[in-house]
Amino acid sequence: MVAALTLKGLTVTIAGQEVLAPLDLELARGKVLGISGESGAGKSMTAFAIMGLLPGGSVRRGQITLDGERIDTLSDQAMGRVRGRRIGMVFQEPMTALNPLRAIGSQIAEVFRQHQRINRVKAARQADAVLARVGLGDIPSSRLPHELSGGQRQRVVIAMAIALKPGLLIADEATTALDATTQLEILGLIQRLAREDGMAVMLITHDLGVIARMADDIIIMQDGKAVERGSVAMLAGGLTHPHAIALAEAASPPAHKADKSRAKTRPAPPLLKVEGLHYDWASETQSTANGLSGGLPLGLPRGLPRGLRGIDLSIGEGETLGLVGASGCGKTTLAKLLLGLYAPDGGSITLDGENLPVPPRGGMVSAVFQDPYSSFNPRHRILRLVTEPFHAVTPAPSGQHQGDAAAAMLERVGIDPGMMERRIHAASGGQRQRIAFARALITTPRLIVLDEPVSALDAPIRVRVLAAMAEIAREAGIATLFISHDLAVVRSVCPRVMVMADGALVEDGPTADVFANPRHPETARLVDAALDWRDEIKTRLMRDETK
Amino acid sequence: MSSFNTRLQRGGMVLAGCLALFALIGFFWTPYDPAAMAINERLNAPTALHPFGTDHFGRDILSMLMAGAYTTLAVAALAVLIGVVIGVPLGLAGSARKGRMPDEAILRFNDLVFAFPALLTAILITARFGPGAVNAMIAIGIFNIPVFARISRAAALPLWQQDFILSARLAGKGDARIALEHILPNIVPLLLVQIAIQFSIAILAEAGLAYIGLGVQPPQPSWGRMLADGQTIVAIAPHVVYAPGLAIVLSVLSLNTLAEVMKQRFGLMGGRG
Amino acid sequence: MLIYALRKAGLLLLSLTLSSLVIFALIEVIPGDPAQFMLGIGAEEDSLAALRQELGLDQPAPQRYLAWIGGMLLGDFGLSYTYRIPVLDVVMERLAVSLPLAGLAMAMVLVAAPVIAIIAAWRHGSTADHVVGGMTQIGIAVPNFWLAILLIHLFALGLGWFPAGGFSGWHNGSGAGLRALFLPALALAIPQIAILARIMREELIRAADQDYFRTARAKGLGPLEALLRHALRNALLPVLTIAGMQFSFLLAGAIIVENVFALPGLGRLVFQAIAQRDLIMVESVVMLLVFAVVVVSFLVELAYGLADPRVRTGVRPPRVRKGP
Amino acid sequence: MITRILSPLCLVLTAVLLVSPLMAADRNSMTIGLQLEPPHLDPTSAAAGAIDQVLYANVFEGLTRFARDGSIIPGLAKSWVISPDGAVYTFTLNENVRFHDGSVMDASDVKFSLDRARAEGSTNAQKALFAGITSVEATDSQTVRITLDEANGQFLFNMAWGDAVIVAEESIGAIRTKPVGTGPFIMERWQKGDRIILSRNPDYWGEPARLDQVTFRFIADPNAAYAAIMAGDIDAFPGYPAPETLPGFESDPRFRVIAGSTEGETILAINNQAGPLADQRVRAAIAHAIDRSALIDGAMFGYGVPIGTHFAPHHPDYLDLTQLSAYAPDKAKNLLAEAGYANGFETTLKLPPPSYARRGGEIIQAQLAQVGITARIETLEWAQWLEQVFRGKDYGLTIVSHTEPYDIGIYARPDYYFQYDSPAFRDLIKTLSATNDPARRRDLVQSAQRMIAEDNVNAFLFQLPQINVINAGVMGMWENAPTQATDMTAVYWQD
Repeated sequence: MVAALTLKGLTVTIAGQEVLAPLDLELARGKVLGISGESGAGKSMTAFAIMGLLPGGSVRRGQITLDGERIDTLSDQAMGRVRGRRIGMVFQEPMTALNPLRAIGSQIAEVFRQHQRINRVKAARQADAVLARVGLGDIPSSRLPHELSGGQRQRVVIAMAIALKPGLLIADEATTALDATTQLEILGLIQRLAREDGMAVMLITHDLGVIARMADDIIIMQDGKAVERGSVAMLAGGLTHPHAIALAEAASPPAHKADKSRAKTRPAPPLLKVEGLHYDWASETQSTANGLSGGLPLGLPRGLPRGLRGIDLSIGEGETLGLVGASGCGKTTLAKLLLGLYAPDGGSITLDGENLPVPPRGGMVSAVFQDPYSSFNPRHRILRLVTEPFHAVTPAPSGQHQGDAAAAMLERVGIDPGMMERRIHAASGGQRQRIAFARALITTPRLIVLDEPVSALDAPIRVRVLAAMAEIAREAGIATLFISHDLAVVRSVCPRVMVMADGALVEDGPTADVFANPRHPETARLVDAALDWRDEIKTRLMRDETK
Repeated sequence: MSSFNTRLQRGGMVLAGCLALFALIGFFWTPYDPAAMAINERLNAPTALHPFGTDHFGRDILSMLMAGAYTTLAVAALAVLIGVVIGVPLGLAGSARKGRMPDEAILRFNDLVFAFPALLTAILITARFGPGAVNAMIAIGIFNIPVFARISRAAALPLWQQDFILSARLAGKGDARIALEHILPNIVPLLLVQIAIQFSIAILAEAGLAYIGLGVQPPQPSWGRMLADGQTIVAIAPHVVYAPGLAIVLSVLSLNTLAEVMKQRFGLMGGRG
Repeated sequence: MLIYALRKAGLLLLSLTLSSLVIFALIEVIPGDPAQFMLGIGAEEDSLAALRQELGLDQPAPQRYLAWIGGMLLGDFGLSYTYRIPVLDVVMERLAVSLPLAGLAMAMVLVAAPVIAIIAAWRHGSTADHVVGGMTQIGIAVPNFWLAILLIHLFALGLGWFPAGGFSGWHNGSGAGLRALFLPALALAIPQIAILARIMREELIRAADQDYFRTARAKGLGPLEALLRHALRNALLPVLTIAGMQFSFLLAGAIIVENVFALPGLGRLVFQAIAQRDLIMVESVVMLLVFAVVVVSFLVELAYGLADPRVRTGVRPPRVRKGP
Repeated sequence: MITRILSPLCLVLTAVLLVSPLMAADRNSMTIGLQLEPPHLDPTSAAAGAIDQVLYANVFEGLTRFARDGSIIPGLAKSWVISPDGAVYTFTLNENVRFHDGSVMDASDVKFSLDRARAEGSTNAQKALFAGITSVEATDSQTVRITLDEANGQFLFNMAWGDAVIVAEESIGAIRTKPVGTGPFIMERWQKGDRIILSRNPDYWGEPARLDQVTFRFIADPNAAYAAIMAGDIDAFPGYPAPETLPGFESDPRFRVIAGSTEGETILAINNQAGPLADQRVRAAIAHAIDRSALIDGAMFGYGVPIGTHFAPHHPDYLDLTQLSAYAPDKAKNLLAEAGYANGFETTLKLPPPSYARRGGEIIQAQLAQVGITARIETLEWAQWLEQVFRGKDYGLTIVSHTEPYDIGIYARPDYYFQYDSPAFRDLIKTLSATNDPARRRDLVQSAQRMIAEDNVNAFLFQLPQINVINAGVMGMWENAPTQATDMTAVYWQD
């Protein structure tokens, strides 16, 4: 049987620089190939090279054979007849992959109109059929993308990709932007469609959990080279390349070892007490107007929780508390309330027995936010960025003192103090989050809120940064609230965890207990949806064995 | 970027530099007194003595062009300055309080100024205060206020959503301080581009005002006045308008090129790369 | 959608009231006595007084403001000081020139600018793009009265295709009218075409950088097809705003072009009325212009709401954010 | 690619060209260009000369009228008798005169017109013309007797002004848009902002007009005027505003350029009460600092007759006094030093909109600078000029053309904007107006001319020319402008 896709010596150079080293691969129909690696490893470049959609100025060499036919020699116009008909592609961002101004039905119908000479009505009918196939049978095809949830939009994108039953489907980080539950559904959909149509699937993702669940074969890439390739089973102990091993280790860090001594001293004096906290989304839209927040999370289905209601919690001195929940459940809103960035609509927040000031002052509570790129004013030097919290301290320490403190703090988080005079663009993502942490620490706060501090980082860096943060906070005796949607990460640093669902706290307890024996259905859903490659591989191998 | 573009841009920048130099020299020295008339020498075609010829009063066009460069560029520069100094704070204030009172008020004010045709505003101002360089500046400047208010508001809005603003708030900083320390420096590139564009528009506006007899008063020369004075003479002595016309077109071109260059340097362009 | 429209309409009313106050105040402070202007230097004192009384200029300002506003609400804009006929009649006559002129210019802009922009964006970075870029730069850089004079010399004096100026009215048939308006409309349109084409080109290139454009290409659409079907409409949204502003500019900002072509348009009417201190005329025309501008921008916003469904529901278009 | 852009434009272009009718040259009609459009069409209630330029002698007529050469000839009155004391005028009207609406023009219409103009609350811009009238009686349908409070040698002249034309009571209500007169042309249509069309009055009482239709087009912009004539859109442009472009017409056989005279004495008016300017020597210095020929060359491109006093050079009583204020910068400096301003002084030079003032102002500024006087130019609109200069007397120098005919009498008004206060001159003018004997009047008016020149009340510059650019085939146009009129009665196309 002819392979659906064969690459021979595929290379891409941009401005004389090789971004993709010679790559060979073969992908048979009905098979799933997983390609993984850190950002910039050349995963997406491979996909675009196959599609012939590389950015201007790049040069592609090597052979690409689709169902036995060379397509690397085709003109762009001829490639147009291949794209969408013989290769379907699904992109990462369901939010932006659809034209916001056109009804979903017409965007799907466009595929039929483009490749088959059929009229509008017929194309619309076919589009409806495809929508039904991807599980959107009850969604009118006149809907506009913004009226759909993220998962629904991704189904529309998939519908466009498989509309003409192509032999090859390329999914480039197709589920990365979705929350865990939705991710599972979409993966299931892709699996079903591939099986039904006998498609070959090229699954590009940084998430080894997804690969372990879906792929038959894997390729792990680093710096444009395939450093590891083989059957998916090799994840279970068969990896040889050190980078691949590190990647795999980092993707599934060991659970936090709740040491007995700490557990005993657990009834530490409560530092932060929250009682009966209420907050309405309506007030958040106001705050948004005030420039305080990033606004409503996008792409959520309608029927959002009304807000936060009846939140009670306490954090002890020096305690590390985890907070998990599906996206949009109110985690970040709670964080902003605890930081004093929003004023609660009801209930109280006390720090050391005193009401938390709104807006914040005094530098008692600090934070590290998710996005390392928007967390720093690109125009300021790192010294100025790190010492900014001193503004809240009265009397303000001298410039000399501030500089010394910044140097010491940077040193402590593992950044060369020599960087102080540079601007933030000189720092990598991991360094930025370290610097953000240094900034959060510099006024020696009582509580640090870490809102998804590492989720934007690649797995190996994620683990290192996380470990450093946890270590320093513990040494300094600073309480931390660690917010994440990634259960593995929470498991690795937090002895205690709280689960949030629809604006309420539904579970609170030692991390291991909560995850092992979920009492609330939401917790169970979170735990089920979390894809840990170790578990996945274990399950698959067991299944194979039972077969 | 293609070498064609690069060459074009380099040309534009060199041109802009030359014009600035021209104006600077004209401020200190001109070959002749730009106001000295010699009626019997009027409308002479270009000669070695008068490289651009003489105008309808026999004045040396080169000297007037040099002295006029200073006037025209100064009027344009100050008109833009008025727009920046008043417009940017308004825009920042609006962005800090998006959708609420000051923002709405500023938006309405913007609409109002935009609704007045620019030239009418200028005519009304000169009808009230009399024509002159200063009033021309103000008239052009007023129209620049909403332009800068609008662009700084639009550029500032997404910045207020950035996480570093949250950090600044955590440090106890208020809106005004954040606007000054965090928002303003980040919209400077965009403002610079707009300044170049508005500058070129102001040069054209000066010419427009001069055409209807407002603006700089004699004997002070300006490009716009030279062009307007020469418009009916063009049929018998076209050389009187070549120099000022070319000066205006070239300076506008070079400023627009400068804006393009800055746009690309600052990564404000749409498009790949 | 209804609430959206109502809210906008409320703001519109507020803007208009505010504008009327500002306009009246601005024009009141202009020095110069309309009566003296009309009767000239030979006039006797008692003739001046009689004329002032006839024009109602002896009334205090607040009273005149209220009378003006009250009249306007009833559709009566008062009597022109100089022409001594209802302001509205004069304005209507001028609109018969200004509206078609602005319309014709706008039509030229709306036809030419997108074509130029699409060519430039499609062949982004090519020689065609550079040529278009250079031409649009020059279109912006030439002072408009020069452009107008140039067009007259070329098409009226040189080729004799069009009259050199003037407007004999529509009663001679629309052909003669259009012929008289063609050159002025072109003079008005050229810089606007240049501006709009540049902006639209950038918007198109920006839209072509969006993920959904890539999706369209992945569906098998060619670059031009994808541009037309997926970038054009999206790029049109910002262009709509600018086109709206341009229309108001074309309606009132044509003073210079009207002068050069000796056209009896609205712009020149105001210009003359200011010189003649026909204050009520100035006030009313400026008010009408403001009204037109506000209404046009209101319509543009409504159109925005229709064209972009996200605006109605208040959900902002998402910003592109690159993940890992 | 260029064709792709241009093709839609070309399409529109050809479409426009196809539908446009071809304009054939019509020998029975003519298009006249004028710089200013009348604000309305009532010559008896506005100062605007533009009204007379269209209507005087074409649509409206008075008892007397200005002839082509400036003399006063019979109009609607075919004859008159002056009482021996010079205070009672008895006019006999022409018979069979009808207004354009068909009604008969008779003595009652004359009485109505004059009473209306002189009534209290009248808004006539030249009410002074009627100041001496004590009564107007219609003794019969063809006879009008007008009684004055004293003899007035100027009365027939006054009655010739456009402000004294005869109107009918029945049609007065609509006069501003639908003027109904007795003239050889009937007002046909007014395309506001662009043109007024007159058509021949077939029932005219006198010699009828030769053209069927006359179109007046109003073109303020000098460039547009140039283009319109060059393109053949306009057959004649009396009072052409751009002398600098005349060489283009002079060298073109299609056109004739005729420089006639107007009644406009163009003067550098001096505020006789303002600081240094109150000193006669300073004013004399200013006069001697001005090089009239350079001024006329520079501002008027050579068109314009220098004057040395406030009197029209084409008038038989004119006295050439230009030598009294000949160009002599050294003398000017000496005079200044004598007056105590050896280092000069600073004053304002306020300029109204016409190009003679704006251009002339720049030249005078430069010439005054030569003798050490700094004149700061301020350009004003007419409304501002009237308010600041004319009424407010807030100025040092200004340039303006006094276009009223025979207006030397303004120097007898101490509150006039020059603020020239000379009892001797006032007596002179008083005697003049009470005198009817032509020889005596000549002596008196020449003394008056000499007196203001010797007192250097103002610096007298030049007589404003009437520049006419006329199609070579147009015959019978007035060359001079004794009043602001464009009498089209005798105009025709030469074959």
